[in-house]
Amino acid sequence: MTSKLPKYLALFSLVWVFIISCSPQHQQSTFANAGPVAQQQSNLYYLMFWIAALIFVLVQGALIFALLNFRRREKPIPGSDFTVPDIPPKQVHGNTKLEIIWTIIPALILIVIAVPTVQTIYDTYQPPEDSDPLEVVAMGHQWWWEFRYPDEGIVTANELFIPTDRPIRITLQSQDVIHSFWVPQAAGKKDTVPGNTNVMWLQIDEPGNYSGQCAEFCGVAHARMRFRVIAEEEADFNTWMDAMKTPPKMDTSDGYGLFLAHCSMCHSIDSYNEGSYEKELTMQDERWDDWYFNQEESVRVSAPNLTHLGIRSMLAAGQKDMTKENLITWIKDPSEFKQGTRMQSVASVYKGGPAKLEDHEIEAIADYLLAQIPDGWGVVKTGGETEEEVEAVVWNTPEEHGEYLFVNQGCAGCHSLNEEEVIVGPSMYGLYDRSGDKVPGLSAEEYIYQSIVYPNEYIVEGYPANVMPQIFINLSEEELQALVSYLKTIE
Amino acid sequence: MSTAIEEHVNSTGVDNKKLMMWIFLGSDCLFFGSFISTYLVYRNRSLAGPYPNEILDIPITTVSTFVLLMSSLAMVLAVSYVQRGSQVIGRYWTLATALLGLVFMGFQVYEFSHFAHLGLTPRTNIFGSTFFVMTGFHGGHVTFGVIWLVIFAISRLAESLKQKLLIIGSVFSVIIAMAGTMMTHTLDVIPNIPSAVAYSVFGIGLIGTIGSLYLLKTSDTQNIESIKKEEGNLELAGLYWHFVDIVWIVIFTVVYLISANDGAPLL
Amino acid sequence: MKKLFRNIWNQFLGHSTDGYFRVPDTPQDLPEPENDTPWAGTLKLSMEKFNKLTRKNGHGTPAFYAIVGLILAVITLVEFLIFYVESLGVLLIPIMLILSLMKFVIVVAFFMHLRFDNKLFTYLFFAGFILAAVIAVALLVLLAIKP
Amino acid sequence: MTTISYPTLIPRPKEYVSGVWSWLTTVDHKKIGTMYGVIAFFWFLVGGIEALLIRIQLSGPEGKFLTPEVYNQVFTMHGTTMIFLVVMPLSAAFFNWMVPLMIGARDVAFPRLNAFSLWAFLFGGILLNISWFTGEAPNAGWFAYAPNTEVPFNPKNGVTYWILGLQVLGIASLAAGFNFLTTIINMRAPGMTFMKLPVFIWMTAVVNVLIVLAFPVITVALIQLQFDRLYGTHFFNPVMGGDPVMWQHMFWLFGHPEVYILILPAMGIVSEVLPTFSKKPIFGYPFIVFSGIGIGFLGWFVWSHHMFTVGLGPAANAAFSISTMLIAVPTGVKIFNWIGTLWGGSIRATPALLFSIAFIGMFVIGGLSGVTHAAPPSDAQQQDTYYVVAHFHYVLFGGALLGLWSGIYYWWPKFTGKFLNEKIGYLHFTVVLIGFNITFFPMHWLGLDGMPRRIATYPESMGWEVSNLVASLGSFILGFGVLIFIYNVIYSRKGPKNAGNDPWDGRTLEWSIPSPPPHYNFETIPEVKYRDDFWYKKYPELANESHGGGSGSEEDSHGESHSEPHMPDPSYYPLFLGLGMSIMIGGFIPFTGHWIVCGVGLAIFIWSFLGWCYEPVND
Repeated sequence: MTSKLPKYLALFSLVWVFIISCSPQHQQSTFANAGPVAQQQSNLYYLMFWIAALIFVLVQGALIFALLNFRRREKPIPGSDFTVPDIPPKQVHGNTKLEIIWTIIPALILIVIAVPTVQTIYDTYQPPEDSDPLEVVAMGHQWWWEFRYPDEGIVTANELFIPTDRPIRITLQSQDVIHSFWVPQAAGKKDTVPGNTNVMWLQIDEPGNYSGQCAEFCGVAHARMRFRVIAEEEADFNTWMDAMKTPPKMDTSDGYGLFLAHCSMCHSIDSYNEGSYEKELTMQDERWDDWYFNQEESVRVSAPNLTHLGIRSMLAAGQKDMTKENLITWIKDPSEFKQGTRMQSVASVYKGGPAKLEDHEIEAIADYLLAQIPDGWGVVKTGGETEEEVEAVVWNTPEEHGEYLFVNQGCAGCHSLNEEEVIVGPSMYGLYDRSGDKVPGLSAEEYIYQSIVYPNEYIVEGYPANVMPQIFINLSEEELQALVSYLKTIE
Repeated sequence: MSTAIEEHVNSTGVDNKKLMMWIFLGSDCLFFGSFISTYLVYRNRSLAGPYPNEILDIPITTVSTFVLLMSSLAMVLAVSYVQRGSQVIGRYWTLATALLGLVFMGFQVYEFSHFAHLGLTPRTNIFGSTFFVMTGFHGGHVTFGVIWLVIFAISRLAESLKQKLLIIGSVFSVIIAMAGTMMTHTLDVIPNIPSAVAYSVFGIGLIGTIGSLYLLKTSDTQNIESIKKEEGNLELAGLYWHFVDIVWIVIFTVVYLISANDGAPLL
Repeated sequence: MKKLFRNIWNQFLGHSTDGYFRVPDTPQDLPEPENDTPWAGTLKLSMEKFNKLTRKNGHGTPAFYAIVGLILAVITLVEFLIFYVESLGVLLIPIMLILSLMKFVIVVAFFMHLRFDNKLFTYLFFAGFILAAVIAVALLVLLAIKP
Repeated sequence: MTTISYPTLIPRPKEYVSGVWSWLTTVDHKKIGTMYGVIAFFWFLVGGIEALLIRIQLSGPEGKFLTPEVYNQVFTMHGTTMIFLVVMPLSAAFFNWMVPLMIGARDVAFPRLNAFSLWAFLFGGILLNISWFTGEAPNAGWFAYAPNTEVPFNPKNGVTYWILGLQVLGIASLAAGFNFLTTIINMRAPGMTFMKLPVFIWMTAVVNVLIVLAFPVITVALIQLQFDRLYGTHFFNPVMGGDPVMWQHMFWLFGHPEVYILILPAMGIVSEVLPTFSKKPIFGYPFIVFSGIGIGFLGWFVWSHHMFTVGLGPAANAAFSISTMLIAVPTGVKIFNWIGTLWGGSIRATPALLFSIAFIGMFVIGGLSGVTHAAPPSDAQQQDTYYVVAHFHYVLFGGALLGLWSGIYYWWPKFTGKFLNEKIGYLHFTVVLIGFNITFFPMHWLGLDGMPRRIATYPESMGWEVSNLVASLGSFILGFGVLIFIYNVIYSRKGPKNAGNDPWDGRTLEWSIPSPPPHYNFETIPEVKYRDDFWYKKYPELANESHGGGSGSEEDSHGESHSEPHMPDPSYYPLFLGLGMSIMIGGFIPFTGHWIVCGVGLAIFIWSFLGWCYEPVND
């Protein structure tokens, strides 16, 4: 009796565990299929599952039956004092017919599985031929996702907007390590392998949010590398696409300057302009090269595009909801949400620790980022903040205007006004005196103007290229002239 | 006194050591097979020059291949003579094998240094990585074989301890000089290896100690049993040496004859 | 038909009937060459020569090894010359592979005595060699195909 | 015999040393086997603690118990430890103990080489685990996918420790592989042809063929990764044209045969335990043997099923899918034959038998879930999720480890002359089986519910909390089960010698000699006439209905010398050769002054190499 109790216990706990586990389906369940690819994959799974369940029952049944039925019994013979002696049973060595049968039957079962398997491999490999798939490029980065729409010229990060009922062909790439793109409800995963380009496709039939996650171990923050697929009706999707190409309201708040000074080396924020798609691709490559080949000193690394951040729903690669509080926490110390980010270890404003910024500065940046919404997009709640009155500022001279711009456009974040002091870029001290003979054929004014608008045309010796943001071309001509005339006065 | 267990129970009639040698060679096939597979897979994938067609020199390598083939011939003759009882002739052939092996190594040292001079090192491109590591490990096998064979050869050829030390010393100084040249020319571009000097010191230590102490031992144990054992061991050394030779046959074909015309990849 | 192939196979590889790779001790042990094949006489003649050159206990004479060495040298020379024939094009690779495989087999069979030794060694060694070759081919196929 | 004068530089131990030195210098396969077992069990506890750390971290959402960095180190070391330092050496312990005893030999073919592989295994494990104390434990998974292991992404020395530790362990495994293959091929008792070998010996042979052929591949891959990390080559660096997929191919070319290296010994043990306790010969011996060989052979052609999501293309995926499914056929044959062995037998349910039955049951679950990810489309949803974790724990814990435990209960009387307590054994079995299923069964569901592997934490809203908590509780039950086993060992050690030579009414040669066996095993080498020869010597009347041989030995019976068997003398040098080699290889790790460490290791290596050369010819 004692030896039977454990078996019942074991059986009972198995059943209990099974019941406990099979709770309702969740947001990353591979059974809550939202599209044809996932559907085919789980159909194949169901087929195998039921066959396996049958085999399981048969084999375990035979095993338990054999164990219970052929026990060695030294039981008394009824009506006598003798027990059944322990004699060796019939010595059976094998049965060739039986062997052949149980070799062939599994083989047949496997054929039953193999045929639909191969079919499904080919079916789920390419989108249907008569369809018109949307082309998307998904790039895995440590530890966030970049999504590109090459046909539309849109770059975004961590949130993939797609239309419903239309196949999406996803080209998978990576620069750093191997990641794996996985939206369980839509399709099985596929890896992004550096140096190799993979292609997969998926389709979602119902509008909604679908969560996805990197499935290949990729380093410290692997668990934090999530993303979201937002499926919308075709019309809504088109609205979104148009919005991505619409600039936000002009913003010259403090946050703008701080952003330019501390964040813009890695994060683009202006990918609504014409030609910005190609620019972003080159910039991203340059940032990557800068970090990869120069890890000791680099202050740049590939980073998510923050254009229209205000309309995103999630923060830090799907970690938190996009609220002002979360955004402030995130900017202040990224390791609160995600340990090991490249942002924190590389960018000069962190260098491994919390941000070297005042609280009000962080708040200003957060405000600025949350205000990045396409003009005309629905009002976004930014944590109850009311719009601030912008004081009209009047400048008496272009120099004064220039001084204001120098501080508020972020120039002061990198360029000091004192002799010999280098923040990131060269000091502006005595700029005018040394500008005249830098580039032959350019006067001092022309040279300064060019350096603001096209900073890579001439790089001062000892400073890296591609560090200064190329966004000041968006300033008005008047503002540029004001800046130039202000810079001339620094002596 | 009945001793060696293997002499009593022996299911297949072959010597345990020889059996293990063959298992080892089967295993080593996979070792070099993996290197060669890597090389083949990475053919035409270098993103920067120099490419094989700018670097590889077929005539010279054909000569060195020929040298290694002939060393194999010498080896088989050595084993053959020793097994017929001609100890001394056998040892001469063994020494010849080792010397041909040294010549082959000389070619490799020249090749490595020359390539480094032309700008190809393990760090230059993927061709450099695969080429140097694969041929380097083959060269390591050759070096080990040469040491093994020289010790065999002089255990009979030289009469006095002095002579033995002289021969072994001169052979090993050649090896050390070669290794030193190789290090200074190709491998000292590798940052983590401090200098050729450290390697030479290691080399002298290793070889000198093994050599001299082994000699002391063999001069003590010249009896029938040890001769028998040496015969067996020479056969093992022979198998090993031929294996190194056939690996080179494959490497020569794959790296030189087949891919010597590879240029920049067509992208 | 099957029997014919087996006979040719046995003659070619010198199998004796007990399945060992062993050169027959005396020419009488050789199966009689079939008269209706044109190469039968040649085969017999060459086997006699071969047996003269190799001794009974499976060790070749120095002369035999020298001939094998010469053959190896000649193949190497041929390879060297073929390399410079530019018109070969793609054919270069299979030709080179075949030639070097010949060298490989000759060294293994005669220098390493595999032909005369216990067939166990042949199995052990070629298990490794064939597996390595299969892996090389498989990797080439897998990494060359880019879907 | 000539006497050899030894230089004082290289001493030899006296013929009969005692105490610690008798263990350190031993070349006796039984002592070596015991040490393999003890050391591997120590690592099992280490790996088990690592597993518990993982389960504590994952017991609830947003776990803060470990930082992500430490979590990565823990799961990497858990995998590496369990595979290379636990299951492989535990199998090696059985190889060491049982191979000579079961084939009727006095020792393995190369006793000193055997000792060397033990010490290399020990020091390799230590080298790997030193990384904990330098704070740089390997953190890239036991699969170490490039380029995550390349310097730009992993600048600390952790991966270098991993590479070099595995190289040492690889050398240990290769040495053991050469040794056991030679032993099995060449040292069988007279009359014991291959088809009369016990199934366990057959599986040992297959495993060692796999070791001998698979380890060179990983050795090369590790060399290449090491050159990438330390010397700036570009084998797996995509920026310079290297291909990370090549690493995966090379790793799994080794890694998949490795899986069979782990499971086949347990299958061999089960094939010995079942016939003994059902008093019947193994059902379909040739089919069991050939399906074992078939599994080993097919194991070479399925490696890419670990890479279905890498993007090999539909054709390659289909081909590898089918070759993977093929493996289910020989595996199924084995399982049916085991049931056939039980069928109609006279079964005695000792703990050993129960563990074997549990092995079959759990292995079937693992095998069936294996078939579901042999199909690439379904695998695309399961790859790198907890479903796979559940699968391979059912195979490696429910399979390999339960099988090995079965072997421990089965052969413990032979090892020590004492039984392991049967009642405690039942308790151990029950707790382990329940704990195991509570831990790993929910993981099937977790994986299908979308939880990826190797994540250090997960958010609250995913619905994975309950299953994870259950799994974590189960892991502690499992841990408690292991403690029961330790108690059983201690308890039984204190008890009397209560097991005779043949306590289970055994079938194979090891039961014909005293327990524990004398150091020379067999006074006279037995002559073998039948498969399960000892059984038919005990019950000659049963031999008539047997067809397990019986046609008499084809080989000549060797003349047997009846003098006192002389066994090889103990030696210091296997120990110091292993030590020197490990220090030398460890010296490649780039810490300050590492070349000095390397040099010291080299000096020890040379000295012990010479000492080895001086060992007498005839041992």
